[in-house]
Amino acid sequence: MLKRRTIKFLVVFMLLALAFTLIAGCGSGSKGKEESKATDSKTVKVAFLGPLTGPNAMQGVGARNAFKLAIDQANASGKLPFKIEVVDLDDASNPGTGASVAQKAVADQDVVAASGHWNSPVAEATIPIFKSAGVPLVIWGAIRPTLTSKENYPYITRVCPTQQQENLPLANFVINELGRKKWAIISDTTTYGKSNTEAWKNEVKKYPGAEVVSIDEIQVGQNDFRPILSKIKAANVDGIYFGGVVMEAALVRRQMVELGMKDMLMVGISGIVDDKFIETAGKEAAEGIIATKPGKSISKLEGGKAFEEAYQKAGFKEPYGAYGPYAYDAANIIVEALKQVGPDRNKLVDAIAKISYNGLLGVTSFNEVGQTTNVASTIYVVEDGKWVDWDSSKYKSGERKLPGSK
Amino acid sequence: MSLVLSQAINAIMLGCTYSLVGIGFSLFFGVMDIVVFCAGDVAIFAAFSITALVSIVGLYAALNLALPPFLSTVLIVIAGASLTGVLMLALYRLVIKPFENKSALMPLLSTIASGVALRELIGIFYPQGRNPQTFPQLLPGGALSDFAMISWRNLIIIVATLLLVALLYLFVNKTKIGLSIQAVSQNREAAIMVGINWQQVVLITFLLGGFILGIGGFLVASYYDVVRFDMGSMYGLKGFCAAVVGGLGNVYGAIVGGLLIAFIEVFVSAFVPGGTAYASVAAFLMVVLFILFKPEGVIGEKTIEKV
Amino acid sequence: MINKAGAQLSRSLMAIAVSLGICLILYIALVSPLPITLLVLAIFLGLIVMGERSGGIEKIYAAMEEHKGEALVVAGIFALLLPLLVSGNNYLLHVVVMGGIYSIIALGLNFQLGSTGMVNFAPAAFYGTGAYTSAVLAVKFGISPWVGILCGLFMAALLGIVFGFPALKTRGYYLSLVTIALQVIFTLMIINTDWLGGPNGIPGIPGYEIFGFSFRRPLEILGMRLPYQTNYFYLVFLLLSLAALAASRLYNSRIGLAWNAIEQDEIVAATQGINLTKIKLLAFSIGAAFAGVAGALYAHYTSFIGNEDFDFNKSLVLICMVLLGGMDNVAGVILGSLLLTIIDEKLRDFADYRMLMYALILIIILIARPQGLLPKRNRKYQIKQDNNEGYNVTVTAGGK
Amino acid sequence: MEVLRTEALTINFGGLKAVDGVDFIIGDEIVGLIGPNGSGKTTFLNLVSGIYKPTSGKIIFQQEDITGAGPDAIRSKGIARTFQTNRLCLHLTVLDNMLLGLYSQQKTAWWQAIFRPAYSRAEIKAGIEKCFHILAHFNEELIKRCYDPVTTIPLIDRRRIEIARAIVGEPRLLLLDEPTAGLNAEETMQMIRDIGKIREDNRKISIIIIEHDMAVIARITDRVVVLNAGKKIAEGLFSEVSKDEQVRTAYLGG
Repeated sequence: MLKRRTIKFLVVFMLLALAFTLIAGCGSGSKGKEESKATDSKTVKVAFLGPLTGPNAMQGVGARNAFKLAIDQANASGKLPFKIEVVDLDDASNPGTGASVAQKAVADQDVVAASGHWNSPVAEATIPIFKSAGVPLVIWGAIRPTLTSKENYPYITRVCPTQQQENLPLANFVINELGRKKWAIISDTTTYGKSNTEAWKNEVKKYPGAEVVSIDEIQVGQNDFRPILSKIKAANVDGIYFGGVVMEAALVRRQMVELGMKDMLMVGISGIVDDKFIETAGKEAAEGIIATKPGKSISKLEGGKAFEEAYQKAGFKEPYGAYGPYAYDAANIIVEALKQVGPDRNKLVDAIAKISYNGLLGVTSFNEVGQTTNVASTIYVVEDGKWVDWDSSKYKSGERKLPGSK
Repeated sequence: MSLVLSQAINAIMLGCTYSLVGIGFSLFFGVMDIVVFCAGDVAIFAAFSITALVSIVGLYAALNLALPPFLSTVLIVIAGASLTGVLMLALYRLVIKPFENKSALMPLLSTIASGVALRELIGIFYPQGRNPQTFPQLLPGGALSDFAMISWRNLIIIVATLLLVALLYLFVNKTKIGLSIQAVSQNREAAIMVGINWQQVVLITFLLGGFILGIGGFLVASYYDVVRFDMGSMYGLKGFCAAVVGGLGNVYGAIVGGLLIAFIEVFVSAFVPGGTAYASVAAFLMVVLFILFKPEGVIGEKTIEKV
Repeated sequence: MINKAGAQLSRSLMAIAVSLGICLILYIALVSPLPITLLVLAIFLGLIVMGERSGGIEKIYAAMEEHKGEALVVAGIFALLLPLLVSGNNYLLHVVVMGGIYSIIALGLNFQLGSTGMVNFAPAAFYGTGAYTSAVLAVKFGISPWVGILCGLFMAALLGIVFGFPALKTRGYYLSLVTIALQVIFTLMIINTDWLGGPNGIPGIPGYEIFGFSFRRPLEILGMRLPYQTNYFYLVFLLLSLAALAASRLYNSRIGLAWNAIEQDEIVAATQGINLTKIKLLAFSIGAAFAGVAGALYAHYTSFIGNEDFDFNKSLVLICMVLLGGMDNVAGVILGSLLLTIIDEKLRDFADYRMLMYALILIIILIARPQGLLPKRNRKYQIKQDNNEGYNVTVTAGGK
Repeated sequence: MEVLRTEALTINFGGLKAVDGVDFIIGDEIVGLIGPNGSGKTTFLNLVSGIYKPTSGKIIFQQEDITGAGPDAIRSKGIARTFQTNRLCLHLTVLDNMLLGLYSQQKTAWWQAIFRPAYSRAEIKAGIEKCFHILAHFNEELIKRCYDPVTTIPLIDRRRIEIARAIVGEPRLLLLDEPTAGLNAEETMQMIRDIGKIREDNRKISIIIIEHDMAVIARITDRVVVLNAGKKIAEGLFSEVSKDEQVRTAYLGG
């Protein structure tokens, strides 16, 4: 026989449980209603997705800050009939996590547009989710070429250039103008690194006499590159192409100097154009490193000064990083589209795809697959501890000589 | 030839960094019969503490006003290592002691979890902790000679490792407490029977182990010039492998194990075409084979299981 | 007689009530914001502990064992209605689907970790094998995902035998390290193998289809439009039920007993005629097969897989699920997996603190309740004792 | 009739010959294995039950050479054993421990366990009945406690369960390693009675028993074999062997 007390206890427990369910149910229900009412007059949500934790947090947080800055500016301008709220979601550079947060974003009916991702695999995972929910996604940092495609248009657009678009001018510059022909490639095992290896190999092939002597793949988070560098030193190349991101690049350069390879040219793409590179590699070691970055240099851009000042003023702790400006423009493009058609997912998809927006990076518009047509690129070189536009550097004028110059 | 030589030097340096963590693992395992899996994270914690002392508190600059740079470096390293010694004690009290005499799986999991917690705490509370931090250059960087590129720093790292091992040897074999540690690690019950204060031995082991891990963290960070909040997991895993290859519980075996793993990694990435990506695979594969076919380690003796 | 029937009825009612209560707790945990979720879980844990202190929980367990059928039916109905209860919120459904997938893996892992006491740190590798097998077959060879499930199961079981091999030679820490090493090697090999998409992963994996109905399309029943996750929810739920049934039957068979015996004392087990090699490899391969099925489901559910989904951290999470729920307790393992998946998702709102809280929760559980939410139960066989002369063993279905 | 025979059975641990060229034979009888500590008695049982592999020599069980077979195969062929230190699975119930003894007799494969046909159900049912039958033989009380974990059972009953576990699978040969160790005088007597009952019930079980208590040996064995330093030094009736000079020095002089 059951004791009376046990039954009583169970009954009370069940009642409590039911009460909880009701409260929780009503709570979320009524909240939902209130907010949807509010949508018409007050708040619109825009999702930002990126790596806010994990190994690439540096990139994600910088871009998030820039994104928020743009939205805050739009809210402060008072030109919008509603307030925009940023929902920032951490994809942790993990496709599974990315898919999960993307589900979360599209489940919230108030989220009308999203901007996301630094990692291409994460974007691959979330694109179907945004597509099926009909939420426009503006990619700010993932550079794998296939992300934007006919199937994904018009839902998916991208403000940053693809890897192919990045490597092309750099190869032309170092092989044709500088005449360096024998290359060693070091890149990381991420998508970013692997597609850089691919792109660089293909570019080098185009030039007669140029060749790739060795390819080494490293892990992000690896700290010791001396074995690889010792090997490359013995192979006597004209330069090292680094297809990875800031920290590993800085360590590679630092250890090159340590191993007596200071007089060897090192080049990279946008992933390493960051003050952190110079800081970590050391001012002297970094001298004469060449890298390319899409778009014109911030200082040359019309709004560049204003952007930097605003960023400083907003009091963000972290630097905006290599992709901050893209996230900034992505945010502004979404705001612009919101201005045009209001907070409606379907209308926004078309509005964004057809936009022509004059922002920080210049005029951005998207081609037939949603890829930005704004792909001007600039060659940078490190001079006295700063990334300097090649055209205005002492190297171009011949006052200084690049590592390995005869 | 010089390529092989320079790669060998790379390997020895890497091996030194692995073996220090390996020694920590072996010390704890010998005395407590448990694997303290957060050792790598504890070492990295030391590196972060030293970074903080130097670049945030400005201790190095302050000390340099009164002392020669060498001495202030030593002081700071001792401060950092003592901090990890205390941290190790705290960890023992919080996440290891509750599992005494329970399934061996539990302290393993709890230390893995505390390793994650330690990592995350650094990431959250250290200013910009999730970004890699440049490690202050406390050791002189200049080259000793052009031949095979031995720098002062590398020399110091090797000498410091050897010195540490020598001191450990003296401590364990010549002091009363050291002998107690040895006794406990050989046979705990017997040691308790002859009146050794087991609790005290355990505490001292953890203090000592934490101290060694702290110095290991300092040396590894100096070698890499950089510290990352999540560096401890891989570093700890390699250190554990070093300890196992050397024979778990055998402090000196850990050095051999560390060198072996480092040599495999370096030579695979240097001399196998396209081998860089497979360096870690090769190292781990070797560890697996070792465990399967020579579980007592390189210099361990085979024991017969009593039924 | 009447009294006896009354007692029977009230026990049956209690079983139903408890089953419903657990469902409600899970439901509340799922739909509420984090603080309420944690509060509910704390109350739940408190109830269990209180029940254990007063001994009342034994009555509940007994009732649950006696009236398993009713309890399961209630839970089943609740699960069938769940998509309606969350009013088609696709995010919540996604969480439940993932919880179901993890439950299947955790059930498989339990054969090694819980039953046999072999610490396997590589369940994510088995999970990954299933996912990659099914995905590669579908994307590169156009083979139906349904066949892919079987192939994933088979490949994972094969890998289970390979990974299980060390377990024959080593135990304890050494085995843990070997499985950690194999797990790391697995991840590195996926990254290094371009044919498997390397770091890019495999995108565009097709979904399931049945008689022309694509699982990726919203489900329309009774004039209601439910998000496409509903389809997967029912599929995962079905497979989870089958997995739980298989796991519980294995537990109650001589195989489960042999696993337990190995966990307790290998030499004794061997001298009872248990072939250690065969039975240990069985624990690995059957467990891996479970994970392989889960992996195949996951691949065709998310449409994208990459190496990050199957790394060491995922293995750790899976181990925690088994530990939290209660080792060697089928209901516990499922409960643990569901709860941890839900908490994990809730903690997403605290991106930076998530892993920290996760680690702390694990440590607290280990210290405060190492036996897990639902501790391991002794096997019970239904035996009727007629009189002192004979023991009439009627039905031989085990407890739990 | 010969049940088990060993020929020049030898095992080396490093340099130590723990069992050294032992020729042993047992028929339908109870044989006591005696000798001073470290004389290789338990090692001999470990060799016969397959836990150790002999360095050289042969083990022949019912005309079949089983040298080098694993413990599980040997158990399946019909040699069961108990341990000196009473090795039960402490966290399993009494009934589970008993069912383990039936493992080698049952045939349900893993896939049958999953699909659970009527055949496997019947097998479990028959198994439990058999376990109860054997338990009833030793101590009725144990049946009532069949769902209690072994940790809660007193030592004498644990010894009984271990022996019951060994004989529930109907072995042809039973190896008992000091079944009375740790029992007091009264319990020892009970144990002797229990072992006697095994033989009375089933003449088809041969028993090798290791025992230090010479009173026990004298009462239940048909024959004894004396080991010293791994070598067989005497065999025959206990009353005769106990007078042997060599045996006396082995025990007294070391």
